[in-house]
Amino acid sequence: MEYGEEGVIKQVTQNLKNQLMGRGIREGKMIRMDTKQPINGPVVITIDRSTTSLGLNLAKEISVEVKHDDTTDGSS
Amino acid sequence: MLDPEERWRLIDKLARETVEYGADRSTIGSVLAELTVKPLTGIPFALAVLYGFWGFFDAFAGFFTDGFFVPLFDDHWLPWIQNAFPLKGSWLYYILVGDPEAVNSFEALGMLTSGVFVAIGVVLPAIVAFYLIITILEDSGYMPRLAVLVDTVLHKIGLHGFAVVPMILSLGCNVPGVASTRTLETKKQRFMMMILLSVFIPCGAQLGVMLSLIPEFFGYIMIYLLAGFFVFGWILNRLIPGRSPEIITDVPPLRIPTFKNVSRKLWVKVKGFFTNAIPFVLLGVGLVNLLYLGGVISWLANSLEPLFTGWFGIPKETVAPLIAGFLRKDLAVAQLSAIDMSGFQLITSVVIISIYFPCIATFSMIIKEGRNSGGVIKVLGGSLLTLITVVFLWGGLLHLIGILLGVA
Amino acid sequence: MTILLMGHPNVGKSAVFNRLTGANITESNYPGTTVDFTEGYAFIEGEEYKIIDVPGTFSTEPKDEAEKVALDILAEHDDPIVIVVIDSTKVERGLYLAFEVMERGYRVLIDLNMWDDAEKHDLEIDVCQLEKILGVPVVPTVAISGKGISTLVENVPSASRTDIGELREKITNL
Amino acid sequence: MNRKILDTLLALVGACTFIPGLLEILFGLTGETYTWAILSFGGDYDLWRGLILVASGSLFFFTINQPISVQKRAQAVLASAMIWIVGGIEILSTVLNSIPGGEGSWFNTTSEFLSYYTGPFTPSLLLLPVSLVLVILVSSVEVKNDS
Repeated sequence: MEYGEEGVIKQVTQNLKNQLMGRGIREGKMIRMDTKQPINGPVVITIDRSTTSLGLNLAKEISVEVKHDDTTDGSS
Repeated sequence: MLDPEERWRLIDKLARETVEYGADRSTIGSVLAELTVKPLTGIPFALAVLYGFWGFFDAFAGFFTDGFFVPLFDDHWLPWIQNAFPLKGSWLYYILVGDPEAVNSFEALGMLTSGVFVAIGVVLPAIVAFYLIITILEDSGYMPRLAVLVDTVLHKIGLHGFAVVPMILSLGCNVPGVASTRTLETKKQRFMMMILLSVFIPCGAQLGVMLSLIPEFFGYIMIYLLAGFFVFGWILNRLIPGRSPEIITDVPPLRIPTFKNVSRKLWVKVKGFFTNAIPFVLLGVGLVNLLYLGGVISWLANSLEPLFTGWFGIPKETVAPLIAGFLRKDLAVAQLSAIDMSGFQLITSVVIISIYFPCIATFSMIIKEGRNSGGVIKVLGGSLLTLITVVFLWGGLLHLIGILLGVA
Repeated sequence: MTILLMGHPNVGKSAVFNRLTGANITESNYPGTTVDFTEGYAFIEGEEYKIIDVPGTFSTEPKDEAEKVALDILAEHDDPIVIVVIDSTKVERGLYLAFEVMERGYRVLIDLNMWDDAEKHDLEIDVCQLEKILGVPVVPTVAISGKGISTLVENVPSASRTDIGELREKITNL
Repeated sequence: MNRKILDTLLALVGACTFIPGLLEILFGLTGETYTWAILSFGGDYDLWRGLILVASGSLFFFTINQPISVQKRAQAVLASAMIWIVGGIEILSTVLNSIPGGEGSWFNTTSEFLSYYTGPFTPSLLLLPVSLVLVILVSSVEVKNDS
């Protein structure tokens, strides 16, 4: 998923689910990538108007269906 | 108990019934909130914030310490207690009052003179200034942004974006820096941070003396120390077992902090510091005096001499300031500048003063906080081991660089 | 009687705490941990309550030391009243925690804090209906300015337990 | 006020921030001090002040040519905030330096106290009121096509 993009969360790994359930990061939610820090730094995402920052490797455990004009890409 | 999936299902349904979202308009606040966490705009702004932090500390602590506490202690308290305290010449006088001839409170070295002066006159204003800014940064919601911005670099050495707090604090005084390592997540991170801080981050008093006595070398010394911070951070990260989890943090909206909340938090923090840390500082001063009286320190000075001249390439006279550095690093730097040596030797000895041992107050704090980071023995043993390695390698390396450059 | 203030970090929990308590507050270290928490006292309808500002937590399934402490504090008090402080602009997340606390059978009072932010974002929350469905008092507040705090205090004695099975049915039938 | 005037102002303030910033970096690196009229360069940490001013000036330039929007406003506010931090610290340290008396007395005499406020001043201090006015202007301009 690239900077500035929006999408719908398709899947969250169980490991991450355990850590993030209380923060509202869950499947079926709209997600927006706010920023990505350079050289593999953490990413900043917004879900339900709450903004969270995650280490890049953690963020990779969320797969997102990116909302383009044609919805196809499903990478993280 | 419900399982999380079902809980969310119910909540989503409930929210659909009771909550109605308007259009998500961007306000100046929300755009600012975004700009401060984007690298391109956020990093320059973070620089400004850090400058403000440092500038405020400098002005505030300088105002109280140099403006009022130094004259108060040097001109009134010190001469009074030197005369008023009975038993001049006894060991008790030496421990509590120190040198009867001393004309400033830094050099008297007694518990009631230097000890009280350092605790109240130097550390307290610094603590108030630092906690004030930290509280404002926390309450405004800026702190997590700063943490996110620096996480990129700090995670490479196994630390966390939030490790930036102890780092900044330590530049003022290592004591609150060590105290604030408790905000880090794992034992490994706390342990690493304590060691790196106390070894490589020079404190405010020391920075001040360095700037006024040897401004021409200041930059080199700082670069060498900072390089050490990251090199040894990287090494420690490989060596120490334990997790260094990736950052997960909320980035809350920016808010204007209220006076009442800030002042209340500040009061609670300062009160806690008073009761927890200040007794340690006083006890530390007393302990060093006992060691002096027992001849331990002069014995150390003599036996360490060959090491200094051989391995580090600095004159043997530096041993005395190094011992003093255990109590006050700024004092040690000041004493060094009076010794006749080459510029490079001066750089080397200042670097060694910085890294060779945390000052007694910091040391006491490490013992105190060590309990929470894997036990005092482990932390103390670990830090001593690391310290010795660091001093040998990093100090020796500097000597080697000097030889290669042909200046040592 | 003990009142526990629980909620996510950054929901203005300590502002609520400051509004509720008097001058006699202490910050202490939770034994055996690096986590600090704050305690204070308040008189509500002639009765003295001990109020604890529990460290910020996202869920009652602890993920880190602070959350573990939060859970320990919750467990070690005998039938406390739990005020769940929620950021009004992030109701869902807050309710998740509130549900978890209610499922554990505690007496709960929900504080929809930062209500002014919600208004600024054109967010409308039907407090009455929320109250009716959840079966616990729900009070909107703006702790920074003190708005709604007196209503919150009045509602402390009416904090109540909710049967989670019933709640599930109610919501499913909505 | 229309966008052209506003952009001209932004460019002007941007330049007035950027150029002194560059000079401060220069003086910070050489360690010299230099005074011109009521402007002074150099002193402790001048390099850092310079870096911040340059960044702030760049951000002002960046806002030019954007349609008037919340984005543009926020960027101008952020750029100004950087000036305010540097300038504010300057004011604070001047005030705090002027009060204690040093040798012999607790407080300064009135004349010595006042001598702290006659300048010369650093660029950020002089820019502070300018950027304050600018922010008020930017905020007062009506936002068209808010999205």
